[in-house]
Amino acid sequence: MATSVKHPLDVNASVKKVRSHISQNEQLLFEISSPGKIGYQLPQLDVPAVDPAAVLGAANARTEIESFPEVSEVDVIRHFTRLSTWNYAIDLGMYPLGSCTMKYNPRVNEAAARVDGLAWAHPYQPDHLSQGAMEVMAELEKCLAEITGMDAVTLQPAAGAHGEHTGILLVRAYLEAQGNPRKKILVPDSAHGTNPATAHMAGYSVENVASNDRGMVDTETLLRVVNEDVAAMMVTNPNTLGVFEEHIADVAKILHDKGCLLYMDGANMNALTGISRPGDFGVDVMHLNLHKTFSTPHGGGGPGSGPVAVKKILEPFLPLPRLKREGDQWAWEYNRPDSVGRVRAFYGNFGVLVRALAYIMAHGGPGLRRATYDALLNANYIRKRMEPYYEIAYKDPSMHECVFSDARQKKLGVDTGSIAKRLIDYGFHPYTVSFPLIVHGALMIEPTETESKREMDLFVDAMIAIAKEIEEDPETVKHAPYSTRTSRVDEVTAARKPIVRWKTT
Amino acid sequence: MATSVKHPLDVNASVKKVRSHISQNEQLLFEISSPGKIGYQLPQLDVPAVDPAAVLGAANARTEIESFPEVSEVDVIRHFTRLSTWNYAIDLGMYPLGSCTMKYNPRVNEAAARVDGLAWAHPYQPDHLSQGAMEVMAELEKCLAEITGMDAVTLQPAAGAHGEHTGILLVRAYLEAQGNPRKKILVPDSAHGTNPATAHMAGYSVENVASNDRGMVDTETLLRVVNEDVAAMMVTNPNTLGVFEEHIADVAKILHDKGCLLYMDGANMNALTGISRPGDFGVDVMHLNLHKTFSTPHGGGGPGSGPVAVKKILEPFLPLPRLKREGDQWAWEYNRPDSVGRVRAFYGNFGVLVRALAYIMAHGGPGLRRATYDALLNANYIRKRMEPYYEIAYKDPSMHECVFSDARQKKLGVDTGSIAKRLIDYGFHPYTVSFPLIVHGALMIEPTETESKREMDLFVDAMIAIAKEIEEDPETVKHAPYSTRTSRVDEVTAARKPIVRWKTT
Amino acid sequence: MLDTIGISSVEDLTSHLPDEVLLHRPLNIADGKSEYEILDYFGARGAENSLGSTPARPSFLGAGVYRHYRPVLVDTIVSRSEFLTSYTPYQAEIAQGTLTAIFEFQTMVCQLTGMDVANASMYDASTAVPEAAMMAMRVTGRSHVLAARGVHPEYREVLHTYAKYSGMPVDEFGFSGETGLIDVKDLESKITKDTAAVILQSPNFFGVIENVKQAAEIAHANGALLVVVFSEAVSLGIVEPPRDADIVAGELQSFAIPPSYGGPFAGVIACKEKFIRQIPGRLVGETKDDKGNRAFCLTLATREQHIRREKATSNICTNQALIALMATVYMSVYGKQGLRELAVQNLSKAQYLAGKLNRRFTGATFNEFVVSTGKKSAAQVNSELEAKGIVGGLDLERFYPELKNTMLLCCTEMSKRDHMDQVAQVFA
Amino acid sequence: MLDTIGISSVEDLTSHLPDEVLLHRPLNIADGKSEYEILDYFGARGAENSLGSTPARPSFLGAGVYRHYRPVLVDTIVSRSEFLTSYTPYQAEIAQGTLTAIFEFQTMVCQLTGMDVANASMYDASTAVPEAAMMAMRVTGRSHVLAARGVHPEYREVLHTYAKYSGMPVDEFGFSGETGLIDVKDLESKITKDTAAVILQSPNFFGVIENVKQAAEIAHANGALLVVVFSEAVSLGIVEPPRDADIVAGELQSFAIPPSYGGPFAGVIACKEKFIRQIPGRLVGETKDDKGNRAFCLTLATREQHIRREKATSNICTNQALIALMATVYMSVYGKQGLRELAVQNLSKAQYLAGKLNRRFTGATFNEFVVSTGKKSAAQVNSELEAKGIVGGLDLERFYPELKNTMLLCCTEMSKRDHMDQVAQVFA
Ligand SMILES: Cc1ncc(COP(=O)(O)O)c(C=O)c1O
Ligand SMILES: Cc1ncc(COP(=O)(O)O)c(C=O)c1O
Repeated sequence: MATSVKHPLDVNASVKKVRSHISQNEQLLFEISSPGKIGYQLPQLDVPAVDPAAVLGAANARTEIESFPEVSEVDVIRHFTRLSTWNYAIDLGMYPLGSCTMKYNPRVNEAAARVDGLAWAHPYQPDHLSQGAMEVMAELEKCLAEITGMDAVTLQPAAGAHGEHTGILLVRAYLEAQGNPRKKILVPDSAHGTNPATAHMAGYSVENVASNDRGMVDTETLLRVVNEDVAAMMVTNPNTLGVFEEHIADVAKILHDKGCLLYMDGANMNALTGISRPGDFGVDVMHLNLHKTFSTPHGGGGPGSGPVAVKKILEPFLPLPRLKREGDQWAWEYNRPDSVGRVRAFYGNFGVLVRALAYIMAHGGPGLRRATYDALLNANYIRKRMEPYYEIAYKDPSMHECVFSDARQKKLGVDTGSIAKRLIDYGFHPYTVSFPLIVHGALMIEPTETESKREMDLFVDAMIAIAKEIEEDPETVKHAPYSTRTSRVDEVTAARKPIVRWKTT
Repeated sequence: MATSVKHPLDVNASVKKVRSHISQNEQLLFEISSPGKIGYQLPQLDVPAVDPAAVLGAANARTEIESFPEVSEVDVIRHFTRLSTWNYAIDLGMYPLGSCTMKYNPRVNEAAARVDGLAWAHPYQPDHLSQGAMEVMAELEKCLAEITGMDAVTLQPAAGAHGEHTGILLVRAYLEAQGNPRKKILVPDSAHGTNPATAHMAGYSVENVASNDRGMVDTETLLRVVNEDVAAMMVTNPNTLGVFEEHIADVAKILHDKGCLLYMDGANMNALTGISRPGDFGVDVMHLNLHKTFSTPHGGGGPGSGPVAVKKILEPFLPLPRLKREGDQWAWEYNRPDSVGRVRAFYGNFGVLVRALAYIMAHGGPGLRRATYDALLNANYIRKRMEPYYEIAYKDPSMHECVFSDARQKKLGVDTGSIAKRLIDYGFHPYTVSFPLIVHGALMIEPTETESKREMDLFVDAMIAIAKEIEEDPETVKHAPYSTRTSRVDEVTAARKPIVRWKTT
Repeated sequence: MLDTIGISSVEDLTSHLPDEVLLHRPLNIADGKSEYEILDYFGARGAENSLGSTPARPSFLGAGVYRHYRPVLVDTIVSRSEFLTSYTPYQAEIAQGTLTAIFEFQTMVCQLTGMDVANASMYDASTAVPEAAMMAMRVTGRSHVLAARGVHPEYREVLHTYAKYSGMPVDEFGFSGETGLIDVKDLESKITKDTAAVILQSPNFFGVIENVKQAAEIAHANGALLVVVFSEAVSLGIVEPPRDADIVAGELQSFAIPPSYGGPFAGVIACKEKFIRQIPGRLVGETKDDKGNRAFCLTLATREQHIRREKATSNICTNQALIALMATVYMSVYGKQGLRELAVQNLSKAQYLAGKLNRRFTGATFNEFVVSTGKKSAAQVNSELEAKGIVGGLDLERFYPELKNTMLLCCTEMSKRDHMDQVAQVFA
Repeated sequence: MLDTIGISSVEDLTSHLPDEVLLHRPLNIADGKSEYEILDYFGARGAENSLGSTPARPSFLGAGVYRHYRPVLVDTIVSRSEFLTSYTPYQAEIAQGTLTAIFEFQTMVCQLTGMDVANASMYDASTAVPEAAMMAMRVTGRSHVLAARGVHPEYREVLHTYAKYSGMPVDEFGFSGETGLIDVKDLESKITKDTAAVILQSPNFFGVIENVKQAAEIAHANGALLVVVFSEAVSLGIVEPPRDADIVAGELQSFAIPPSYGGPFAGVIACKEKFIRQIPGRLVGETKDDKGNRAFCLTLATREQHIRREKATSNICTNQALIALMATVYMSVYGKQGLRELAVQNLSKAQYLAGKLNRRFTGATFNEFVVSTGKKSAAQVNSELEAKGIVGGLDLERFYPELKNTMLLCCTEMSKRDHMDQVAQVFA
């Protein structure tokens, strides 16, 4: 096998982005562990050392942590440094995952979050010793309310899905206060999986609403399905096709006429910030993903933050505690009888909030608007250059991302998944594969505003080269990638008999 | 060519350390530069902006920095992050460069050096506002005096060679004060190039002294060449073969009898710390390389620090200023009439001194001694395992490093340089090539104490595999490396017509 | 680029939007600031959180957020671009670094807790608790949940919020006013055939170590699952893990994660092998690549929202990956021997201070304990400490009206003897 | 391992050493400390350097060490293991990252200074000056050196130290008490046919911008080389570079290198093409690998000590590579437009403060200037400022006895207006 390894260089000359280089191997920590090795040193104990068994009682005292690693400090730094070199990252290149808004994460935000007085602030420190942290949160709430055009914001949710859950709980509490929580949540078939999952967690049944032939919410269909059983509709705008819901105001009106609320999934606010405000087109409640629109790093899957912004009518129900001003001091308000209660301990992912506020300060109002237009420009540039080679899923103008289908390539036996893997050989992280579900074999591409024309041109050149390869030699594309230290990974076997932890053999 | 690229995996199966992986390409900053792009933002100017031409005068005012780069913040972080991935580093694996003491650089030292009050201390801040920085220097001077067994230490020199220069100037000032600076410095033929270069810079002529058949200073020869023209002898101990100069005390005596001083190049103190002190075996003056023995990072070539330790007789001549205690405060003493003067502005590479002191504090006295023995253990383990396959240059016991020659491999047409390049394919940084000069085709190997047996075994296995390859297929070895993004670099052409800067084409 | 697209200005890209949705004024947010101004601003905010808010300043607050020393390696590693700026590892071939680290994380969490399976992280313990409860509902087909009042009050608040609207009645059972352990009688009186899960925390909110074995027997005898919660992960260095639990829901903040005014932290859910298909959140599994090399990938995705939508085990998507990596590095640095020695230091410090004060409960504790403040109110003690530049403990009356004039104190390896002595003086 | 070597204990590895060279007692250095204790110690030392010693605390000291804002990207990049923990790039195939960055450094230094060639760095400017002088000796075959008193006093001290013992007589020439520029008459009177180099600094130690062109004419007319020194690299953003110099010796500390009580900094030597083979220090050159790809490597090593030994152009080996990388990142972040704007801000701030004070010299200045302290002594002014929490300027009498009651003040983009106003008040 090894000898037959194809390197993209050998396959064709159109790979301009990468060459192959040595990459260090590394075993698991448990495999490099050896008894007695240590990588730490503790301070001299300045009090008498006690005997655990004596203090805790024999039954409570643990004898050892079975097969826990034993390694040196050098082992640790080499282990994780080597591992890190096996990853792709924004700092290495374009990361065009649609819906994920993988923009550059400014490093100054990391420095801000590490300021001692913020990083070491304890959530139970008395308010008068926490004014700095509270001021930061108040300032961010103000900025997010202005950006969304909503009346109040809670920063407690830890991520987008958590924000969705919080938002739907608010809807429920509000309707309950009206006397009837209602039964179901309408969710477009183009929606992200977290939307229906959230509705279910909040005790609602989910009714999927088919999009129209332009991939948008169909007001006709909506009029047909909306009724007094409907608590709310969860709409993503721009939707997951990257298209602005042109009738969003009508959608709001139709819902409001039936006493339903409009929830907006704000994952795509990178297309609207500074240009259009959900609060101005009828949205009652929405969440934001600070780890998307506001550039806090994804960190390999998290942490994030999913603030929820609401109209006045929902404010009484927001999670507690709430920030309130008492004289010249900030204080935490717990006495809020109508609140849905807490959705998380303490006040939210504060460290992420600091980064988001730093991002907003760095851009300022005008800068945020400019960034949005740059995001739109980049997405439309890529769409335009790719259209001759790939099938655009829906013809309407794109906002911050564009969605193609693999229709043409499928005819030659290659699907979006393999195109994505082949893209890796060309030195890029793949786009989002097979989402949204309403597009068969979707290629969902979001460059964000922080990509340069140079990088995007290399990306499009790669996509075009792959389209050509598919015509000449589809087999090569089907078994990509070839140039990575790990070739195509067998996910089926992984799921068939799951091995989710290392065990002593 | 591309298709014929050999990967070590294809060549033989004994490469256990690395696989090949994609590596991002990157052009020069000047090539990715585009007019008008910026990566910075300055604060709002809180005073009236002036017109440079008006203030400086037209003749003094610069119109532009011709073809200086114009890039975005994202461009910058990607540029240098991509570049970094083309480097090998200690944090990626063993770095067995003999004489360079490439040990692990503890990260806590980086944190210590970045403490605001130290990193932002201005050298002209009044002494009473600089007590913390001065205390750090005083403490380090004390530790280094104890470790070397000398009476006084200056921290001013910026690197080893700078320390040598300082040391030889001290010798000269001392002898001049005796009435005769003398003419020459004796340097063993095994010495590092900085030794003779230093002697020359200090206005001395250099007399090379041949080592004996055991690679050591030959007392017979020394007795023959030493006379009243000799100012000092520069001895490295352990010498560059990694062997302890067994007659060092006699060498000192012979020199002292003729009124000459003994200078010790302390680059190899990693073999002696806590075990043997130059001050106790007759050394009059020596330098230390904090970026070797005391683990301050090499940073791709610097910065370093080369403190000089001396016996009482030389103290009056030390560079000024000197730290002195005035009551409960530290003060800088400038009134030292016999001083050779300054060898550097301010007080030395302070940030490097902080790291070195942190290293000493972390180890403590017992820890330093243990580290030294571990360094000896590792070097001797490697020597023992390699001896069956490579010719050991000199038979005497090794201290912290061992030196082989390529004698056996040379017979098959492969020299130390090619073995080094082939080692890269096996995932290691090469050893020091062709130094010391008294060994033909030297392979100089210094593992340091921070390497694990696992890593060293992989290294030795690689060296053995290469020895076998040389017997079976020397041609393959001669043209290595194959697995790097950059193959064998043509250094000859580089020197023939030097291109040392980018130019607009 | 405009030409390629065929437009004359970027505004053309929004010309198709209905006019009424457009914002016709600039955002009311100040102009962009420089790095220097931004760091100035946050530096000033940090300075306002005066006391306690640096490693050097003494504080005896714990209560779910612990001040442990953060080894320098942790930030060194999580600051590497390849970890910091990568996305969820869906494309396994270029995410083996993150996947391998998560697999190690899952393994170490299992080793620590005595469970068979651990997920890749939850938001925090407070959200892991209701997720564990809902998991128990799915497993048992029952709907009631019984939570001990010794579980962190805010975790319970979150549990109530989640439960309220998802048809999951939650009852609470009490603790012994003498020992601080769960009130076994109360538990036995409240547990029924509808009880899906019994939830308790150990060490509990009072720092007292519960008798997990006994609780497990009661739960299992009634066909319910036992969910054990932990908030102080360092305790697992010397405290017997909850091996008899069915599900463990914990908080790893103690593992090199800064207090950061309450987040981001890293929660985790671990369980017995047989419940693996009901566990929420991401899981990394071992497999091979097509050359036969060991490889890792996200697995059992059929539990998750992006595949199963409303039928998913949870709606969680983004988790706390980078924070979990911090904990992974921390566990590697301390290792088997270090985590134990660290725990012994914590225990010794707590014993030292507790020995000088008047303890409220008799149950064995780890690094937190409740003391009665005697004649003085807790608030008064804290303000006297504040005058000495020390942040005191948590006034328990806030969460337990019956515990007037008591305070929860926490000592870690960072607590210095002279500060502890000053605390003792104020109490004296 | 002991078995493999064939010994029973590590002590056997030193059993061959003569007994009298062995240390028979433990080192008198305390036992090892933990990270926590070490950072505690240095944190405390840092706190002792109270005033001035943080970016937020005002200081008007310059004099060769400048307080400029350090973009976060700089430490982000130099902290990457691949740059921080790699050695001198002798093995080009696995050091292209460092080599490429140095090549860019050399290029940007050339663009800034108007020279053709720049080396990979020297220890600092103070050592670059004597190296430049010795370089001029080799080029001209002459031995005398003439240095302006406007060159940083400590650079001159180092020049004298190096010169004293290497047969290189150094004379100094003065400055105009009115303009602060070099005293041209004095230079003309002292320059001879033995003069290898005329050395001046611009902006000079008084902050005054010298007339390089005129000095070059005088030097060249006498067959000497002109060496121009700079200590404030930011000035090159708007001040005409010393294009007429033969050799430039400079300090890049201003480019994101922390004051750090005086080091590590990054010196550099740049020169005209024709002197390339006499330049000291490392040089990176462009070439190809054997597949024809562009590659970089260390070149012209025949100038260096490891090849030429006593005939080398210098004994320098380890240089300031990582610090030079900081400067490289800094130059990239600011770029063409930013470095200019930065310089304009520095100039504007200095003009603002200078405008309120009594300037000692009439020559044009960049961000430093000399003021007379009037009736008060400089020391008195500084102590009054210190009382306001401000670190004042440098008392020039220390280096120039004739400049009693004068002070050198520096303003950068970090100097805030209200602090400058407070300074003005104290002078008033
Ligand atoms: C459209 C959409 N909605 C919701 C989410 C869920 O957000 P989070 O991952 O922060 O929970 C995502 C994130 O992938 C998304 O793309
Ligand atoms: C034996 C020896 N002496 C002197 C030196 C010079 O030290 P530095 O590079 O710090 O100037 C070295 C460094 O390579 C060395 O190995």
